Amino acid sequence: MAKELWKGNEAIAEAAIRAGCRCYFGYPITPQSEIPEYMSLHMPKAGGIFLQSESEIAAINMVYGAAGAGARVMTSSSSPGISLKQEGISYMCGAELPGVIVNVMRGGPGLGTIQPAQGDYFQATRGGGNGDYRLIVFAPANIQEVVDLMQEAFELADRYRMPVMMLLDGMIGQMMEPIEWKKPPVSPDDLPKKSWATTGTKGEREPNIINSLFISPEACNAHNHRLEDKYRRVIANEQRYETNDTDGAKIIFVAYGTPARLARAAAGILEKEGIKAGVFRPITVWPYPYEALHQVAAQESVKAVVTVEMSTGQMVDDVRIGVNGVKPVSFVGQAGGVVPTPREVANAALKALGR
Amino acid sequence: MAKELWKGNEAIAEAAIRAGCRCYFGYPITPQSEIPEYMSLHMPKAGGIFLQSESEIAAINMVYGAAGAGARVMTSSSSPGISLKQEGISYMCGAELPGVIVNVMRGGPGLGTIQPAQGDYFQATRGGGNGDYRLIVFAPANIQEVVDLMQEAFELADRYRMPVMMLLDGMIGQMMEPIEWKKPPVSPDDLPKKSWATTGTKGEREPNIINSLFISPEACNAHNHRLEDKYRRVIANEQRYETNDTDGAKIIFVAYGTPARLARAAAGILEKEGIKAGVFRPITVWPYPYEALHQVAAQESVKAVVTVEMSTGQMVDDVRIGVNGVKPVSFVGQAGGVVPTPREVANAALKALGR
Amino acid sequence: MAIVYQRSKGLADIETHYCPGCTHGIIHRLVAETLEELGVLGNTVGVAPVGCSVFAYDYFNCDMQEAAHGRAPAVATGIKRVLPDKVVFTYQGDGDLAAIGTGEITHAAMRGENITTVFVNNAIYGMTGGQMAPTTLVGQRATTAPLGRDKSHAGSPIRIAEMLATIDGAAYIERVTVTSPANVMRAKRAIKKAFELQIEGRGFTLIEVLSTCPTNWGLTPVKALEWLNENMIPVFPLGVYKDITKEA
Amino acid sequence: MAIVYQRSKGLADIETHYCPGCTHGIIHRLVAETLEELGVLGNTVGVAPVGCSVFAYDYFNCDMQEAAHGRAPAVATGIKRVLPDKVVFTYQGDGDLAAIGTGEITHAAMRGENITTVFVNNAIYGMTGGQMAPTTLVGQRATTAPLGRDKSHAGSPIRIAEMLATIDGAAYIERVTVTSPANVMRAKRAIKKAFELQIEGRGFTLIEVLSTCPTNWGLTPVKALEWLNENMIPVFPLGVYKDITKEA
Amino acid sequence: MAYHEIIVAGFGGQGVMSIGTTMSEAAMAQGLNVSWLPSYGPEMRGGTANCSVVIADTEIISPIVLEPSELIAMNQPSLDKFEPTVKPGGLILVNESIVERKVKRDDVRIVYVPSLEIASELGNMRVANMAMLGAYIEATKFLKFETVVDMLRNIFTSKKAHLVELNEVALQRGAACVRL
Amino acid sequence: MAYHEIIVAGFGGQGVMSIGTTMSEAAMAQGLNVSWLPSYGPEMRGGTANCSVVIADTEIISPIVLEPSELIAMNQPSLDKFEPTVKPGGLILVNESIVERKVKRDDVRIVYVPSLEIASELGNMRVANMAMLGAYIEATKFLKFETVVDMLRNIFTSKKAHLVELNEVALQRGAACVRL
Amino acid sequence: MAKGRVTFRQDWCKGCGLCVSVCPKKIIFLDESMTNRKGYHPATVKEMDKCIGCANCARMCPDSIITVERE
Amino acid sequence: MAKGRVTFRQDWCKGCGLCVSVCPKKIIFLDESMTNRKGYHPATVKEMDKCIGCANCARMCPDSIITVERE
Ligand SMILES: Cc1ncc(C[n+]2csc(CCOP(=O)(O)OP(=O)(O)O)c2C)c(N)n1
Ligand SMILES: Cc1ncc(C[n+]2csc(CCOP(=O)(O)OP(=O)(O)O)c2C)c(N)n1
Ligand code: SF4
Ligand code: SF4
Ligand code: SF4
Ligand code: SF4
Repeated sequence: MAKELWKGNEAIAEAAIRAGCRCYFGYPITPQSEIPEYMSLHMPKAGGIFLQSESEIAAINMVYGAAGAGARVMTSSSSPGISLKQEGISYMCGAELPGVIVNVMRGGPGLGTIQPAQGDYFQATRGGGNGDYRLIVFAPANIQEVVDLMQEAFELADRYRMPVMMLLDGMIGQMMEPIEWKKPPVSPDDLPKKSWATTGTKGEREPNIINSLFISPEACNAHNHRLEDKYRRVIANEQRYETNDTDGAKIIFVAYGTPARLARAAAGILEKEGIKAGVFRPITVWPYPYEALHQVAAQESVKAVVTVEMSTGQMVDDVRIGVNGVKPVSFVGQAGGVVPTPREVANAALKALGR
Repeated sequence: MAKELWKGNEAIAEAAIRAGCRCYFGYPITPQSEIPEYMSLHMPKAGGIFLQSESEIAAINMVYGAAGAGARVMTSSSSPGISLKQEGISYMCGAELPGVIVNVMRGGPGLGTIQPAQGDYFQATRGGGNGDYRLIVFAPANIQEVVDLMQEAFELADRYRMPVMMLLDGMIGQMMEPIEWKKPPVSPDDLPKKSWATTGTKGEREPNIINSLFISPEACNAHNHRLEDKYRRVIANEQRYETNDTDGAKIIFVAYGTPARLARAAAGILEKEGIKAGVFRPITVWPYPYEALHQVAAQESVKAVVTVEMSTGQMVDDVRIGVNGVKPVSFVGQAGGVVPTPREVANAALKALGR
Repeated sequence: MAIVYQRSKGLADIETHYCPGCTHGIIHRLVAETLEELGVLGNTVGVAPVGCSVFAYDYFNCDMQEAAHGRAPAVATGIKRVLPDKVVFTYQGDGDLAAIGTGEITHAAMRGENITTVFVNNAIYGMTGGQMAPTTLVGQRATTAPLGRDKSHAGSPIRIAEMLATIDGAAYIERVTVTSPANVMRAKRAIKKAFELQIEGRGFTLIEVLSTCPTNWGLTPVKALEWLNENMIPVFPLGVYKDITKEA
Repeated sequence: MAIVYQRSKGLADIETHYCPGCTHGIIHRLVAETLEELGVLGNTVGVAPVGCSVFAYDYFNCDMQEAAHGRAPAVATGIKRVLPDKVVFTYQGDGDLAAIGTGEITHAAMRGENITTVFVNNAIYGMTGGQMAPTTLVGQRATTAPLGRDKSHAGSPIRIAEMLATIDGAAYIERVTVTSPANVMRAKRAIKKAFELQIEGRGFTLIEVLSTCPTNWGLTPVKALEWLNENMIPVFPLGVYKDITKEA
Repeated sequence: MAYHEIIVAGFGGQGVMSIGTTMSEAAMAQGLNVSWLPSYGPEMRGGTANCSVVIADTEIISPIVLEPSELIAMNQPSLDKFEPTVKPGGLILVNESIVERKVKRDDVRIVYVPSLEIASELGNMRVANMAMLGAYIEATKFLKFETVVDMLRNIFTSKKAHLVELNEVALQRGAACVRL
Repeated sequence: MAYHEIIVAGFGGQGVMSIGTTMSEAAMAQGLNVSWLPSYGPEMRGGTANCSVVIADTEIISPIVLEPSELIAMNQPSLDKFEPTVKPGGLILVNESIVERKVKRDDVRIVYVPSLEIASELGNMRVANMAMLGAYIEATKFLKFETVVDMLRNIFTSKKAHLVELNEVALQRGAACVRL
Repeated sequence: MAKGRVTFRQDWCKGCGLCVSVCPKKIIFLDESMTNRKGYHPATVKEMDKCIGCANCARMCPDSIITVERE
Repeated sequence: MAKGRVTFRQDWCKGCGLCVSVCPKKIIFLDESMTNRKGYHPATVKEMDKCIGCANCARMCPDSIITVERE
């Protein structure tokens, strides 16, 4: 397949359509408005549904309705808009509805800035909404990876009946890169039917009910434990990560998304200065590859683990949990649209080594 | 002072009024509706403002406006309603506005149940909204403690110009206990004036602006680092916790709110079985008393740390971070309104000891 | 003897949790009968709200989704766009529709979303224990308006039928009540007409039904009907507010 | 020679970021002049929206708060309840007020919240790059309606002035525009009247101002004024929709 | 060491909650520690309403009562639901006016109180729950009748003062059922 | 190893973004790795618009260009802003038609291109940015003119085919400025 | 006058009395001698022969537990 | 006719031309010989003596940069 130059946001939209998604609801917000814009033109062409909702809240609830009706459905937004979707996401998890949610993160808190950042890690991985629930969260580091993962995102959503989030920094949404469409497009007609969906009983079965209310504590507890079991299966099966030169490294950088690129640049700088540094990059930030990280960090050679984020420090919690005290963990980051420089990152490593 | 029997929710409302709060905005939701109900009668009597808003989102934004106008202001809700406030809370943090937010937690996810739970720990301590921000989060374990902390909550909110959350499980909101009003009531007239508030320039000063937008990355980054510095001060000064029989204990239970009571009952059971168990109870869950917990866990005598929650496991992340690998950490909990029994909790400890 | 009236097949065969005499039950039946009579029970997806009628998903004999508080019109939109040939309805209370859900219902109307909304206006929040609703009458007591709704502080009740009738996308809007057998029959006709128009693809339809809440009004069921007739109807006049079939 | 027109003291002495010829600037000036003429600049708290006018907090010479997208009426309510003697206004675009903020504006009106809203309707989302707004005309192109707004899919434009005029708590609602010096003067009178009624404590006031977005309409500033006159006014007729001073 | 874990259960409207709060208030007045926890939500409609009361002279560890030391069952569904949970050696008070069956357990103390009959003899149906409370006080012996009567005196003043005596009689009539 | 980090900056409307995408497309056609990152948001209005392009025959580590190896400055504010950031030994291409000052740095290569004059001589103002691109290609020598011309041929077909030649001439005229 | 017959699913009756209030023949009453499983006195009819089968009661019954037959 | 005078804060002008379009005397034009700091050709008046000080231009200026004087 020939490479094509695509803008991140547009590639995301196109990848969703190729993944068999025929239903999109969303509300404009920078830096992801090219997603609804692309959808508004191409969804109808693909025989699908594009609807600009009156708000992010309406969008996520339309997603809920459409998912409950059996559709492969997606929404996208950026940080403040994702905050508004938290109740809806919690409902989707409670009602076990599949769907893909794209967050093209910008700087916060509040209105913040429209420039790229990674301040929504906690919200994505811990659930900004109420109750015990999880999302599968993919954190690809370039457009090709977004495109490659999109089909999987929809598949996992359907398989586990839970929402999957694509957690991207604004950079990935705004930039252009050459990409290849590696997988053949999925036709919605070929997807397995969802017997639980509300598509009308046709008088042939008992009514299907999509619901997150379990009024009695016993029922609600049982439901929570059922969800927990499902999440355990996801943890067991769906961890993704990438390592780069971590074998025998002295410094392990941990980073996801754009900062992983910077970390590799920093590793290059350190290399020149005679310090072997590697990069551990979680691709799923939930389930977090704790064990894999632990093993990398536990290597004899490793002296320090440095977390790099476009935030003031969020994933570093997971790094601490993974490393579990076997090595010192430190953090370097900038927020609000400023991206740490490779030099800064390299310096943080030097500092961690006590230099 | 004589003890009086108060229902938790009503005591919360009364405590706020006694803390000099004269402004409440909220929307009904079980199990905390007695808070707005009490406020609707007593706020006007105290010369204050009660307004039932059209939604939780409107309520938190009214709080934003009122806080920006210089008022001591409060809102309250329960889990799904708190999810809806996440964008507004992120805005308050971005604009550095004080205020008290009460979450009387119920079971989730989604609509879940109206019975007590602790599934919103992540949301409260990690920020369910967008961007890097924090709330001071108090997690009292009984009504007296809620009442005692309320004045402090408002004071810290004003001192640090940030929202403070009272994170309670529904149990505390619904139960009655005898309480004492230990502190003299605060009169709003005695509170220091807020020079930054939007109260009209009177032509005597430059306009005040309440805002969370910092459009240039440099400005937004600087703002984030300013906030980070503030949060560091909070971390340094505002950790609160309580220990119970932790000295020389073999088992350390870590629990907040109602489960802390259960953990003590479980410790009693273990005691009888010849195992010394203690309870570490964070009173602030952000800033989390990591260091204090670490020291307790690091004691020679300690063989295992067991986290007890009315959830499927959220605070356990903080326990792991605090314990940092020096002792094994395990978890026991029930969700959705079911409360783990002391026996269950004790058994979890036995299991952790390999029995 | 022939059966002239019996429980509709549109209702599931289980008891409701509603308080004695609460007219939610009557309104359920009218919706159920309509679906049965139109022969669309197997072809319908309903959306339950958060409110006393939250368990409506258990009561109707068709596929149902339970929506977040206020968001039923958005959920219904999601369903209808995916399944344009299904009959889709929302059943919502006044807190759900006229407070937290104001945006969703207004925009469903604006889009001319081809769904039917049954709007149960009982001038109070029933489920949560009698707090003030946007439709609470001036002077009416509620647990968050212990001295009665004060106009200068909380405004006057919002009239949804009138408000939404200003919107082009609304095809049919009528306000009815169920305080007598005759009113019940009128309400039934209105609900049926709304569903019929949906089936014809005419756009957004909403029937506002004035309903009682004996429990939170603190009245017996029978007195509650009287109170509704005397106090609510003057503020919320019955009638057709929008009917595209009557427009030029 | 005497100065007959000059920059209002109600405007801060800095340049705006608005595109050339965008009438947001004219509307800003009218609000600023009103506050100056009423002598309330030192006594006013304004609320800026999220939209092109997001930086309004830098442009008005009075205390300002920046609200979350759509929530300006709630923020203003918080301010006004705490400071009932201050003049409080919101300045909002059509995405802000008529889409995401539908609930907040409707309920501010319902409560008769004693604030003034300046509602700038330019039939598009300016700030984010020309997406469809609830007020976008049928057939009008937008970046999310690349073939023009399709009524059967996205409905017809919502008319806020007409809708809110059905609400009791609304004291004054007028729709104006700023496409000519004469219209500018009419708009100014409307805005001033709204603020005067607020100062008298009469309740909720809203002035809808039809405004241009040359950039996203893809027209020169002058052509944009013409387009507005020809296309928007027929859909959004100018005039007074509610005036309690004229009611019995 | 006294540690009473009580469940009071019945139909909504039977005064279940107020039996609980009255005993809590009384315990507090006697310097004991106390907690009261209601059931709430839609189950209140029609179904069973109940509250858990814990009274102790030590600190109260948990307000949740899973295995009551004492159960006051105001109706049949409540007895059905909670009878099995009562601690061996505990106490079950049954509102025998409407509970048709007998208690099946033989490892607990049992007291039957014809509360409605007592109330109707006294000419005021609202004092039925006072009869239950009186039986409880008599059977457990840690609350004092005077405490409750003092409380009643604070509640019923001037015009309503005559109700104090009526309630007091109801308490005693309930208590008498224990002595039988 | 080629690793080009380029910033193209100017007023909105000067075709800054399309210079960037055109060179990206061309690089991709030549089998190189490439990334293109625009500035966006309100700064686009009136202020400076810019994009960062990275072209390399190795993997691209970061799409963010902090210290460009090459700067194309289409207007004065852009030169003011980015001149100091260019890597020593790097290249600055200046649109001398509207940038009034000279480059101050002496540790970089500098090329001045009178893009507007070239365009106006060719009778079509829209080809000004092609002149800049031509100069870039010539100065850096890793992109081929044929690649760009082939791309143009794909864009301008049938009725617009004559534009291919016009653009090609503009490229060459820009390139000629380097050779001066 | 037509002759009718009504039957009540008494165990589901909540004793709200709406049927009682709309019966034109005033023949429905709440049977205080009976308490159903839910704790209510259910509706019943003594003089069934007076029933005209108008279905007013059934139309008003919120619990849809009344079946009406007519000759 | 009254005599007027207008002055423009030219460095803030965005050259939108709204003033040009409403001047009844058609004396305002955008000065293409000048480019201001923002990159626009600012508005200016050549035949100031024709100005009647009607202030139409100032009323329409979105950037409030026109001052109008009149005799
Ligand atoms: C987000 C959210 N806010 C609040 C609630 C609590 N709540 C449940 S029902 C209800 C109001 C119900 O009133 P209404 O819609 O009028 O219906 P009714 O019960 O009167 O039939 C509220 C506020 C909730 N569940 N979720
Ligand atoms: C919660 C949230 N959603 C979306 C946005 C993105 N956003 C910024 S401005 C805007 C719309 C602006 O349009 P309008 O209100 O019509 O104002 P205009 O720019 O046209 O003046 C949107 C959707 C946001 N900042 N926050
Ligand atoms: S609370 Fe009111 S609305 Fe709800 S079931 Fe009871 S009577 Fe009906
Ligand atoms: S984008 Fe439109 S509304 Fe915004 S400043 Fe430019 S012209 Fe005005
Ligand atoms: S209306 Fe129905 S529920 Fe009510 S009393 Fe009559 S039969 Fe019973
Ligand atoms: S004041 Fe009137 S006449 Fe003078 S320049 Fe302005 S518009 Fe023209």
